[in-house]
Amino acid sequence: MDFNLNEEQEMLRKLARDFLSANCPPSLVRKIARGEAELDPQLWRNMAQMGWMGITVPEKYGGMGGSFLSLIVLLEETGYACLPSLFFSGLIGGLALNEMGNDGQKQDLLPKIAQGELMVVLAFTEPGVRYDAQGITTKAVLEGGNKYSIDGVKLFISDAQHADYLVCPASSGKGITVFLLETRNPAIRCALLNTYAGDRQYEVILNKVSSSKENILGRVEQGWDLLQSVMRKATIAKCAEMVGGAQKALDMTLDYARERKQFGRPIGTLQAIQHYCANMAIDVDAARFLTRETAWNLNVGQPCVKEAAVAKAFVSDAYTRVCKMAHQIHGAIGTTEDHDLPLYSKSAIASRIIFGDPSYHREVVAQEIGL
Amino acid sequence: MDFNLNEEQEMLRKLARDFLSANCPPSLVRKIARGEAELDPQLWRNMAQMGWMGITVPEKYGGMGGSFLSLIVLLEETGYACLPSLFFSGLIGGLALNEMGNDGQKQDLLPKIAQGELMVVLAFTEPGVRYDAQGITTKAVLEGGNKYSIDGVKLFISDAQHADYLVCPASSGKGITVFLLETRNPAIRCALLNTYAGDRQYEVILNKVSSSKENILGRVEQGWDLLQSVMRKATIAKCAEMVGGAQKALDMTLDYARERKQFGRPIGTLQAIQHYCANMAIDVDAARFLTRETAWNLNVGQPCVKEAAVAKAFVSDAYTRVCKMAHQIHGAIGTTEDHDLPLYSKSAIASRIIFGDPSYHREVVAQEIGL
Amino acid sequence: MDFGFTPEEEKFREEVREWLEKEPPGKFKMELEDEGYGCWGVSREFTRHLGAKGWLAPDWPVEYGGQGRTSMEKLILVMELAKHRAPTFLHFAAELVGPTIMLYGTEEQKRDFLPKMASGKTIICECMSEPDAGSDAAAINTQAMEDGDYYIINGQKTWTSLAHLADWCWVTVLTDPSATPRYKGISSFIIDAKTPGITIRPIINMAGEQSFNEVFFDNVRVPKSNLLGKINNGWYQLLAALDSERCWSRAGMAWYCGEILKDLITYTKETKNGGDSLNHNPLIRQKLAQLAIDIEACRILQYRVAWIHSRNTLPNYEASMAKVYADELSQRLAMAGMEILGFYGQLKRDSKWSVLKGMIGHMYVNSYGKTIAAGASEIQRNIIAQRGLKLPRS
Amino acid sequence: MDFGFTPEEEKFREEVREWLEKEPPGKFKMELEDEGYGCWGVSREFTRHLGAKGWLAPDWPVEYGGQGRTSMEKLILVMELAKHRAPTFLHFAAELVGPTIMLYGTEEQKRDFLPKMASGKTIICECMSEPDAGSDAAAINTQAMEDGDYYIINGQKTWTSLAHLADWCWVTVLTDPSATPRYKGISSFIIDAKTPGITIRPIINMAGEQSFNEVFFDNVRVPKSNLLGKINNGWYQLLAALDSERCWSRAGMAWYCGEILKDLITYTKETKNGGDSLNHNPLIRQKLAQLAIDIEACRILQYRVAWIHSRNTLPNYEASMAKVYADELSQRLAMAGMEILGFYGQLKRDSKWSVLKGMIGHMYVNSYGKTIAAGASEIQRNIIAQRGLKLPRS
Repeated sequence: MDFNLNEEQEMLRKLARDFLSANCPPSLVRKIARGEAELDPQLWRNMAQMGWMGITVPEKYGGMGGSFLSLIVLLEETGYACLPSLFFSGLIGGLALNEMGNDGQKQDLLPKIAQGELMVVLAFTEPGVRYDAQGITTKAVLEGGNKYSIDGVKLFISDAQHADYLVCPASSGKGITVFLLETRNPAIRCALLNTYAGDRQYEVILNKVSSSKENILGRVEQGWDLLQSVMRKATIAKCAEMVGGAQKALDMTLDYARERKQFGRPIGTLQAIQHYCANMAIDVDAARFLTRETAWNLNVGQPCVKEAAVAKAFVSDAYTRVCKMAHQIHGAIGTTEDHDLPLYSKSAIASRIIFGDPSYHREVVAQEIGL
Repeated sequence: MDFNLNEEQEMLRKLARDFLSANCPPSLVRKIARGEAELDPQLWRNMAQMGWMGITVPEKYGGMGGSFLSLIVLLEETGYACLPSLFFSGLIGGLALNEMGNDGQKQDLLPKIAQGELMVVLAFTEPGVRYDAQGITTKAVLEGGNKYSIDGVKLFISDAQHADYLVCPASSGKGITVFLLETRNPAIRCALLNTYAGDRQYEVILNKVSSSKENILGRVEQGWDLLQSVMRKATIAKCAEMVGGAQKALDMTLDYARERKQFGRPIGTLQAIQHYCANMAIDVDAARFLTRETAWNLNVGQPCVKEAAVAKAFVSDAYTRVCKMAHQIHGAIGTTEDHDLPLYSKSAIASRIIFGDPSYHREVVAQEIGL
Repeated sequence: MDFGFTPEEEKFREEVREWLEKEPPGKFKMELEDEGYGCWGVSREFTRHLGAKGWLAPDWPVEYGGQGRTSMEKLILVMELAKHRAPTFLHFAAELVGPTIMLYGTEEQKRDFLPKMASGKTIICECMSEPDAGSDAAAINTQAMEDGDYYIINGQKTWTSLAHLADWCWVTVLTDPSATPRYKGISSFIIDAKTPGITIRPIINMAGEQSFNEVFFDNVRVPKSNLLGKINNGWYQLLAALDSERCWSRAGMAWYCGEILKDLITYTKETKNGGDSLNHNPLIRQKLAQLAIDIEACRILQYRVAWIHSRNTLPNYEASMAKVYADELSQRLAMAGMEILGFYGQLKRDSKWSVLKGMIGHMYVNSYGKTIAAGASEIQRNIIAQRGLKLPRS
Repeated sequence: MDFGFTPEEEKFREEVREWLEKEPPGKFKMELEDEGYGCWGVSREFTRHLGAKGWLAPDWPVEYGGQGRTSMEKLILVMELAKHRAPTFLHFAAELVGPTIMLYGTEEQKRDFLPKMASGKTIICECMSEPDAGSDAAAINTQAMEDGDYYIINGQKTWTSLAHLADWCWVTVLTDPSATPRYKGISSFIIDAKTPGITIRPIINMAGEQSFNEVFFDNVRVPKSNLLGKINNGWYQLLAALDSERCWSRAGMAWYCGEILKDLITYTKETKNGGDSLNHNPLIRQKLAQLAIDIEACRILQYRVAWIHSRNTLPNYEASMAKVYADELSQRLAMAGMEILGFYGQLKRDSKWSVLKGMIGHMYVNSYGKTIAAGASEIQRNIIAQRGLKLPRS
């Protein structure tokens, strides 16, 4: 057992921390959230050059060939910097393609993903927001020998507008088939939703979208199991991002508690504040290690059905609690739009729900412990 | 609106506080809980002489003719003193008889109850522990013209062994019939259960208990509604007792926090302790006033279906929280058998559940708010 | 023990209800929309309308523009306004500064300001907090220097609610910076917001709205007659204002939360998940029922505060209890709403697919500040422990 | 990053499992029954049996009776003992005092005491707390006065676990009452429990059991050779003991709670309410699932402590995190159990109608003390904030 990062992981972590604090400061994140800027293409290219977009893409497809653990280490840092969702969305899309695609599909797209020139995004949720196969109401109907026609609405799809392809599960015949759909297709329309966090979530309307069999990821009508395994990795990836965010919220709060003086002394000397901080630290540490442990187990090929559910439920609740306490300690200044804290507390809202909220995952755990 | 007690109520409260602290000290309560003593007959007689057993019994039946509010005031004080359950059990039995009995039944028994010479106890719960009519599985079968034969098990019946009569709902024909059963009947057997609190809860086995129609309280097969109204009063009476107990736990804790010195100063100066105490005080005050307000509404004839459920859920949870915090502040000394605090924290367990636990009452509230 | 309202009080409630139904608060122009649930919304027009009816400060004496009503009547008014989702955030100007003027102002100041405030024609904002003086309210640095018949004021205030809508500012300043302890050198002034040298800079909150402001004083000349009451008596004036704020600023919360709860109940009945309506889910039933229970606890704690007030006593720790409970309840409600709405809770009112006018997300984002504003929950618990429970300070 | 156990570690786990299955802990005579779930139970016989196997102090050096095993192996042992519901409360004597003797004792003391402790033949209880020295551990009043080759000890200790089963007492005393700060005058002695002048008086806890004791010292003559290590060095010895206690006293909690959770799951499947099994109730499913989640958090925090220990570093605030989490988890579990069992939770094992051997009520009644013993949760949070997060003390 080793709770420390290895040398390579530690280097990656430090590089990411330094790069992002220099190139993606909160002021930029805030501008993007306000809709006053987009992610700088140069920043994107730089991240691609460091190999981040292809961090787990096999070397033969032009990626870094890193393990899932490297991805987790990186995402803790993008979470720490509150890097806009575009990066995460693209990473998960690439992961899905890598795990579900055939060699031809991967040859085609993975190198471009690794170079930051192409984006694939997972388009899973629908208006009913369910994570079981019955929740997929988008229909794919075989029309002629080789063509499917796909109809439905995908909702709350992060960064769909920026994607070149959508990984899109649909109900077809006796099961779920997963399609890789080109967003240039005029039968696909994306509409930006307006969220309090200012992140880029979209409604995606699929109106008789035509797709050939070649664009299916995995096997026809049997895509669900593989997709589930992708979803579990995505879930843990999201946990890593949340862990980073929670760590940042804690760090900001500790700094503030040490500096802010009231009644002639730092508020960090007050026992109530100390105990709040202690609780935050317990949450952050437990969240971090549950996430890393599950990632480690996924990486050695364990299915981690229970473990991923445990992690997502715990980390989501922990991040919510940490943000709540961070706000309480920051007082009024933390509730202003110009402060960094709301970037985190708002992103915690979406992170808590995506890939299933704590209540959903508790139900998964209940099944796994034999209830 | 007046949150204060009126003069009469305040006198009763003070009398009860003084009498109980002199005559029912924690040392006695502890002995009784250990099974080393029973409630002193002289104490019982004194309480009867002060009119407590008949506090709400109409004057024409030899009682004090007090209102339900007087009973609430008194029970806050018996709760404060942790007076053993015998008194409460008898009071509720008398209440049931007074609300459900006919004039003859009342003539017969209420005067003796008021004098402390006779005890009636409510025997409601069964092994399934439900509070709906379907939960009553004790069966009463009409045998011949005037006789019922009653079979079943009543469980967790406080002080059943000490009762002369049991108020006993049973399922008969198309509804619930409530019987007044004499415990001398050899077909009734009581067995003491062994609880951590050392209170006197019994299993009551009804083995073909024969009862004539004269011993029915209220109307045949139509006893449920009236019984429900009795149960609501009993519930609020229990809340009042809990409020008193919670107040005592808070008072003990405040005394301890002021006196106990660590690190050269009273622990009551520590912010963590102060905030715990503040939370306890909020719980106690809200619990008290929700209870008194519901009692006031019951007293003016409101049905209080939602209000009683709100009060029982809140007060039960509040008392549980208050005891938890009281223990935390008391530290090790509070976990010893010789300390007074466990008398309260243990009695909180039974009080929380009897007449429905918080989860049950939340469901009642859910129905009442239109869910 | 009496938990009923008198027939006179119930009559007044009827009067309020009828008036509100005839003039629904929602029809008035709003300066701060508050996403459609009112209560924390701002409508200068509605406030004036209410003032014209005499109900902005119904409990003030008649000679100062009030109606001499009891605190119980005021509570009833607050309840009904909350139930009708009226925008009342602007009213707190009168609630905070008014009683202080009443207690500490000169007769001339009372006659000058109180009727204008009671009518809703004049809004006075409270400039109290400073960057270094939050919970530690005595740590202000804004100074007033004597200069003939004037004082010259320099300094910066912050977290000033509604300053951008105010006609006058009530400002605490140091008139004796050398005083120890510091609070003995504090005085307060009522200053025309248009006086040269005053700059108001909006603070945008995390919901993207302007509710707070920074207020800068740069050599602001104020006539001596605008000193409120006596010199160096400002600390007690401030405490009176804070006491009043604790009493009334959350007085409508139980009913305001009750309205949101109703919306959530309706939503769960109209929304299906996997074929079954959400309201059949026992988890949701228990969650919402617990909130209904907590709303009752909030209500009874507020009743107590109003009742104490009605006996011409100033509620002390009891107001802190009511405030801390109300604020934390509103946070639990917002959180429960977000849990029930899931993804949909993130959407702003104007977004496609938004539900309940986007108000749950709005409430959630704003909920962080509830336990901070008007005295943080930690300060309230200190008050409860030290003033209420007499725990030693050290 | 590596969250696996090594093949060697897994082999050791197998060895432990086989041994425990061959010699089920439940078959040994118990001094404290702990209502049938073991773990906090006391069995002198089982402790000796484990000691004979070398597993009471497996991580001690071989020359002092240990097996020189790693902390990870010790963790595995603790896990398996908990999963097999072994009575291990008596083991903590070795865990608390042993490492302190190892660190501060003379070579003679080490050779004298450690092997006897490791074998389970000698139980040493820790006499630290006094009526006025609880969280404030330095505030002791028990004094040792020099008298030739002896010290004469007078005073009173309390909350001494298992003193009535102990052969020796490890006692902190003032050897220099005039020292300031006080802790500089503290020393410690290892004293034969049979020495004249020692009186042990049991304290019955609220579950009706004897687990704590008061220990009175009335002119107890102790040879100077029984002074542990150096004079006036007792404070550091005490801190070492407390550090060790924080590290290991809750190390099995995750698995212990896991066993209780299994019992509750079984209970809900076998118990019906209104026709449907309790395990189909979504409220109960969520409640138990949340506990399963919290158990994993508890486990990973304990893993970290053992891992730090395995690198020959003493866990600091990390042990406080693990302890406070474990204790509060066990309280939540007990509460959830009581909620699920309802009336049945009140019944003692020997009562008619009792379920799950009465252990849930037993656990609940005892749970109050969990966040108090071995350093209250408030002390642990202070440590986390001040030592771990470097928040200022004043």
